[in-house]
Amino acid sequence: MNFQFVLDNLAALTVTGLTQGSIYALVALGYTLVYGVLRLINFAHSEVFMIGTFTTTIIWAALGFGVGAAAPSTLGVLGLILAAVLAAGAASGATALVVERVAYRPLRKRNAPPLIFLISAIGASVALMEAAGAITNRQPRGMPSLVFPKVQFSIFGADVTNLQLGIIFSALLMWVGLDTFINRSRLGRGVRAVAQNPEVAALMGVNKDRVIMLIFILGGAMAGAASVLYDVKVGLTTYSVGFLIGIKAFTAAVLGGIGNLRGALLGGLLLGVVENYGAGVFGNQWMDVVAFLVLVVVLLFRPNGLLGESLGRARA
Amino acid sequence: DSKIAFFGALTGGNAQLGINIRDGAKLAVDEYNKANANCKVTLVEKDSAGDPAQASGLATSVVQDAKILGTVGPAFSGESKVANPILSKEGVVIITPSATNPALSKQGDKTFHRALGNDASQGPGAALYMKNVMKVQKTYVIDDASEYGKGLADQVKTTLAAGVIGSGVVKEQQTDFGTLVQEINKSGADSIFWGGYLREAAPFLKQFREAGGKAKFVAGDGVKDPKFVEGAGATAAEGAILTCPCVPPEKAGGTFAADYKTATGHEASTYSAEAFDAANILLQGIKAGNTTREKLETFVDGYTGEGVTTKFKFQADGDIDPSAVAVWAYTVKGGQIVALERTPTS
Amino acid sequence: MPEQTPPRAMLEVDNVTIRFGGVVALDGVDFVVREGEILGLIGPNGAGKTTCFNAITGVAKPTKGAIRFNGESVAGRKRYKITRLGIARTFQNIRLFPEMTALENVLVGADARHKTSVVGALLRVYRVPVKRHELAEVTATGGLARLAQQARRTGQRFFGLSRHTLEERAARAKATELLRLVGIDVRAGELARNLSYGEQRRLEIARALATEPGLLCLDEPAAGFNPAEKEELLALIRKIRDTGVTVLLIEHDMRLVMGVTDRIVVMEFGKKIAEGTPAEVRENPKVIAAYLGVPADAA
Amino acid sequence: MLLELKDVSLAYGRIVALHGISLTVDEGEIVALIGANGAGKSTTMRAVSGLRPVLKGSISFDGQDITKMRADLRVIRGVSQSPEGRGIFPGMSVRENLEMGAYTRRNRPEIDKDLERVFGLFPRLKEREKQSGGTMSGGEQQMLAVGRALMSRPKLLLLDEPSMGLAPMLIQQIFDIIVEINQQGTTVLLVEQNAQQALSRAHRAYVLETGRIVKEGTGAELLHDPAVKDAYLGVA
Amino acid sequence: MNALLESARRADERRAKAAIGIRDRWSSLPRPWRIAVLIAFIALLYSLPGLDIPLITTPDTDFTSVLFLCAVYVLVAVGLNVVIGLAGLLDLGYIGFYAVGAYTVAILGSPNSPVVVKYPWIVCVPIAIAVAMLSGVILGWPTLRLRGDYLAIVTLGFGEIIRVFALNSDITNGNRGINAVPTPSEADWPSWMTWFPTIHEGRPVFSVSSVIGFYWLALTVVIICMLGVRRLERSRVGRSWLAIREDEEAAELMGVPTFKYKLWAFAIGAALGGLSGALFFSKQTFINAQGFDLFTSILWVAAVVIGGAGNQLGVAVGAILLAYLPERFREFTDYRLLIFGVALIVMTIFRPQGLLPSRRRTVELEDRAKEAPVA
Ligand SMILES: Nc1ncnc2c1ncn2[C@@H]1O[C@H](COP(=O)(O)OP(=O)(O)OP(=O)(O)O)[C@@H](O)[C@H]1O
Ligand SMILES: Nc1ncnc2c1ncn2[C@@H]1O[C@H](COP(=O)(O)OP(=O)(O)OP(=O)(O)O)[C@@H](O)[C@H]1O
Ligand SMILES: CC(C)C[C@H](N)C(=O)O
Ligand SMILES: [Mg+2]
Ligand SMILES: [Mg+2]
Repeated sequence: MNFQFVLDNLAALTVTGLTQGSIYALVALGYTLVYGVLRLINFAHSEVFMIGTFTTTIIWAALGFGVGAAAPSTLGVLGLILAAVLAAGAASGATALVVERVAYRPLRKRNAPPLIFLISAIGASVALMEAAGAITNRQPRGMPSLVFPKVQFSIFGADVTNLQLGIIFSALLMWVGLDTFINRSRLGRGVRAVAQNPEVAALMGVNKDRVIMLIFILGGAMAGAASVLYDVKVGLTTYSVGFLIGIKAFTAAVLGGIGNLRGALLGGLLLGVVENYGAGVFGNQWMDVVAFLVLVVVLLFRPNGLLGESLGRARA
Repeated sequence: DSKIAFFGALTGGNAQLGINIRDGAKLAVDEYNKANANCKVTLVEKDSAGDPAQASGLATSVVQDAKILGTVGPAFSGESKVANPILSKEGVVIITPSATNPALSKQGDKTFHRALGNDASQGPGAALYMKNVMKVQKTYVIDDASEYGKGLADQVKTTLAAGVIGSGVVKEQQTDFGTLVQEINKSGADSIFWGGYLREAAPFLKQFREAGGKAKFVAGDGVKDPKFVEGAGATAAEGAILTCPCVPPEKAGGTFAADYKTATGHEASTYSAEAFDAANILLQGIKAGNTTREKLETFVDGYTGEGVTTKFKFQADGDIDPSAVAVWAYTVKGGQIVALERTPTS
Repeated sequence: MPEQTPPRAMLEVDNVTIRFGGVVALDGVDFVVREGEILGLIGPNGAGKTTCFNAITGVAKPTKGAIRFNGESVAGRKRYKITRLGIARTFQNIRLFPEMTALENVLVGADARHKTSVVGALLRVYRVPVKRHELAEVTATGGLARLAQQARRTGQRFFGLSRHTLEERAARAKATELLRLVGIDVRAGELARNLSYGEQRRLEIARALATEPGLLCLDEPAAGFNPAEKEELLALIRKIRDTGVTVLLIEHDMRLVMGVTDRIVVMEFGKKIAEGTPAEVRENPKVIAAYLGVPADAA
Repeated sequence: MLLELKDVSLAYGRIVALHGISLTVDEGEIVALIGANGAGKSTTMRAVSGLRPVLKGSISFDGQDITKMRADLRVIRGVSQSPEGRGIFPGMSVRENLEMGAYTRRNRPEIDKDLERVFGLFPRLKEREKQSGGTMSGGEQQMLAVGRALMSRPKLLLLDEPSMGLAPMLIQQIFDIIVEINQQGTTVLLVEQNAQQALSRAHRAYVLETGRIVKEGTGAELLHDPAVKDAYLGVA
Repeated sequence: MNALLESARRADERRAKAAIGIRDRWSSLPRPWRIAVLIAFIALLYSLPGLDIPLITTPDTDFTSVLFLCAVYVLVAVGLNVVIGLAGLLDLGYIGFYAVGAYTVAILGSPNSPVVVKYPWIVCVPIAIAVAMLSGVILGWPTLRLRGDYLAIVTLGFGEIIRVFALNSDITNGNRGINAVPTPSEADWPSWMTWFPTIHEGRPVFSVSSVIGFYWLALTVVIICMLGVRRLERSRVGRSWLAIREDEEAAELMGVPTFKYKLWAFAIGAALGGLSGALFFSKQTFINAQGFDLFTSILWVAAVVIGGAGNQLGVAVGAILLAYLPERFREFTDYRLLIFGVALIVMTIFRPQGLLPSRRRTVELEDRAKEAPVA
């Protein structure tokens, strides 16, 4: 155990943790939205993220920025990232939508019980992952380095790089947009109504199918955006990349209070930071254990997550 | 109509390490069958994906096929530890061309043979090379907690002793090494020793270099394959030092390198030549009429002879005679892995 | 006849206050339920009646005050223990086990009085001797079947039956009896979800009775009933009381309340505002103003 | 004719709840449905609002066939329901619940005006504007459900037992409100166990028995029909 | 396309009805007949390894080993069914208990484990069951108070914690694992068993080359456990579980000690999980963290639900398919999980009630399907 290391590098560990946490948070939004409305752990969401990571490599290669390419100018970097966010967001959103159509909608039409949805979700997840595995030959796919971290400033002795800043900032930006949309817009209120009582929501004139499509697209797009950030940060992806991130993101969503967008953000950031501390204290290999222990402890004291549930709340 | 088996990874992230070996063995068998059309030998492939957990089932299936007299492999140390007792209990002759963990010859598996030096030589070899040739002072040692990786890393640690300033563990199939990279950079290490396989080494090194890490990268045979360079990217991999208790294939005797190229369409890589030799020992035994497991075992135990890599003679515990052990250092240069020199092992 | 001596207080609600944030749902409520009576609890919407039930059955924790059942405090007890103490309830919004049959619903209630443990149900080694007429019957006329049945009977002669089996038998008999009491025995095998609203309400009562309560709390049992059905319900409640169960009744239908209760407690804004016999309460101007409206019980 | 059901049948699983019922509701009317528990009153409402698909038969509204139309589209056409069991959104505040009633409307000032009107009708709701719907008492939720149905300014208002769980004084009031909004131009289809009240306020009424319509007539007619009296009004 | 799907679905519904018909006929058979048929069936199961049935026998792997794997998976499914199917607790980290059982045997029995004691197999297994059960209680005590969906993620976390612990701890020998996990020795096996000709080939009963002993052992354990669980199911215990699944609060208010019963379900499930882990790795003789990934755990849940949660025969079928199909179709190695995933989706759409659902579920699902709102 190495508490000294953590104490000495608290600020630095926090910054890296926040960076990782931002990605968790964005992915967590997709879980939280779907869970909030359908009470379904959308296992396939991790694959929605995975599709995003590959889309990024493909779009970059298409734009002439393949493996071995030299780093472009700042403007070029921004352009590439923007293109990737659009492409990955679209691809991930579309994947999420397809999953909804193929794996969930038929079940909804038959009014299947929740456990069945879960199995279908698992099926969709496995199928997507393995399809990607078969296509990529299960080989990881690398991509050129886009952003070389440069220290921008330091706070409390922590060097903050442009990469970290960019990731945290973009994640926050996207979260704010989504949160405003759900809480302020009429459609957002429709989402919450369907979450709480789908039948009565229909009686209020809410188009349930449209709402569900919407949350899948929004959640998917967020995961797509997260996948770009991940790619820029890690520079490598494989067909199974989603599994762990997915589990972590779902944990983050539960930690913050599932069905609660603010909770997803808080949970994501917190999870990123705490597991980073944990890794510092106990060693890298214990990182996941720390993450789950934090979850259990939090749930023991706050059984509905840190901020409680909000989209859904117990159905009447 | 006897059979011998290849036992190792043909799928998964480290598949290339197994494929090199399979192709070497296959070349030997094909050549043998061409020369002895009247009594052919079949090569059975047992794909373990490099996963020890699958090894016991595969080993069982090997022993149950009474036609299988011997194996080339198991290729990795982890799977060997599981499979060897099973194979050996039923008398299947084992010649591994690659599993280098020293403890494998101490398990009491009577049919075990190792056609090359082990990590008790490779570890010190790598460490001495770092100390004496590269002149590094502060080494960060990383292992993947596998039988092979941890074993090798421990050997290196012992030899470097005070030169080790930190250590870390990576997980199998880990892809994101952010925290580890940060810790290494914080530690001020001038070199990294990697005890593990290429599947994790490639993305690690890539991320390490991207994050501005300057430390020199040294790793063992588990990383020595072009797939590593490809995965890490030629820029990141440039200058990495890789050790291996294997002979550079181009230095192998006879026409091996050329034959391999014609047969498979690509260059021979790590352990292809050793596998070729291992298979040939078994094939010679079979040709000499040793078509039961017991007889073949006696034959291999008493075998002496020259292969394309070295001169073979096995000790009682199955390890190769110390005189035949050679550890080489390689480096990545211009995207290619090239041999540097033999390194002393003590 | 019990009327001679004043009946004992079975349930005492003693100065109970419950707050939810800013809302004071119960504000120092005091009343007792006497053994053997039917007590009505009435009041405007949101007066705190259901909250009162929740406090009695352990669903809501009082901020202040005490609730005693047969002299024992209910506070801090697990809910199932309160039930085993002898308090059972029905719900304002029906809460049956929808995918279980009517009979099974009642059996769950009956289990509250069973002694078989998990290990007991698994091993079934706790044996109880059985009387001759309870032995397995030999019905088959011949062949293997008859032999098997005879073997069974002999086995039971010597080893008795497990307590589990006996309890299970007794519970079924009791459950059928209760379903008959509430008038839905013909629907015993139907899933609860498929029963009509009125049948579900009756099933809730049967299930609650199966726990062998001393006190039965009914929360608006007549909601959604038409007048004729209410008439039947009134008779049923009387019948239940006559089997020795004390009844606490929340209801908005005045004809029912006035017709069946012995005494009434009236609440408003979380406070008790009146208490007395139906006749007294009906005439109480405070109650008329707060709850009944101008012509009390016109119909 | 605003609403017309022709020979409508509907089943839950294996249980047939409606056996080919036909009924009509004219513009401006209050029509009551009465019947015993399980007669199929709520089921009829669900068929009209589109919560359950019909097995056979047709439903038309405002001259248009809506038999197969999705429930939310029917709302846009002007059908609004206060469902049995109230159907409050438990996690939304009282105010948000009411606003959900106006989901299909866009005219903000009008909505605010209606909100004030509902608050005027049920002051308790105004008091508890911020309380979440799920924690309201049974009767309070009933007020909320009725108020919410009013918020959509429907052409046809479906009320399923609006008086259930309400205190006697409020029952009186709720029927007054029904008459009032009807006079302001809303057509009402009303299901009630409180047949006395319902029949005395309704223009016309239907009697349902085990999924079939067995009687129809004006409210006054049925109120004095001895069979109806016997079965549904209770003999005092 | 849609019409096609629709007609396929209808055909399937007909088949489901037919299945119920068979079941009705089965339960109307006189009891002695049922028992006789059952005994014959069990005898068939015991003799499967020797029968060598053409299409069924696996081409690439030893058939008896596959049968053994099937038996272990069935045991897993029986245990998981108590937790998911009967008590309605979604446990995604069930593999954690499997691991605990397996590691207990390995650590206590292997001469190569860091703990020096070397107990015989017959001693290790009961301890393993107890330890697994205890771990179930320890996990359940704090977490079973959580609402259902939260339990899923917490159990998932538990499974992962166990795996990472096994991967990194010294007592488990880290990723390198422990070999020479104890095997039931001949001393543990009744002597009259050696009379069976099939095991008379001069080899010990429990050895890598003669798996039949392991298979018979596992099969026997499975049968005993299934009978035990059936007893629980048909008692107040099963009824209480069902009530909890339906409406926990109402159940508690009707006098069901919900927490206690949930804990029991968890503990029983954990014990069975531990037992199956212990059995499997006694044959495997080697154990490391690899065998305990979450993915497998999730697949188990899928097998249970697809087989028909709540019905023991159903979950057994699900488990057997999960164990058997990949071995039977080894040639599709690269695609088998892909096929599996697609199959899961297709299955849920066509047979949401599972392959062999409990009667209760069949009715429930049929009703639900017909109550779906207007499209
Ligand atoms: N969790 C809560 N949070 C806030 N207020 C609550 C909560 N639960 C109940 N209340 C309030 O407490 C008051 C009492 O509610 P209760 O359900 O006991 O009323 P009631 O007398 O049963 O009314 P009804 O006849 O309408 O069923 C109500 O005003 C209700 O809104
Ligand atoms: N969800 C359901 N599942 C199965 N059967 C149902 C369901 N809802 C209603 N039924 C059945 O349909 C029939 C009609 O029910 P419905 O709810 O329409 O009656 P109702 O006239 O509204 O009665 P109440 O006065 O009790 O509300 C009843 O027999 C009932 O048991
Ligand atoms: C193929 C080689 C890289 C195997 C490695 N030497 C091991 O012992 O596992
Ligand atoms: Mg109430
Ligand atoms: Mg109704």
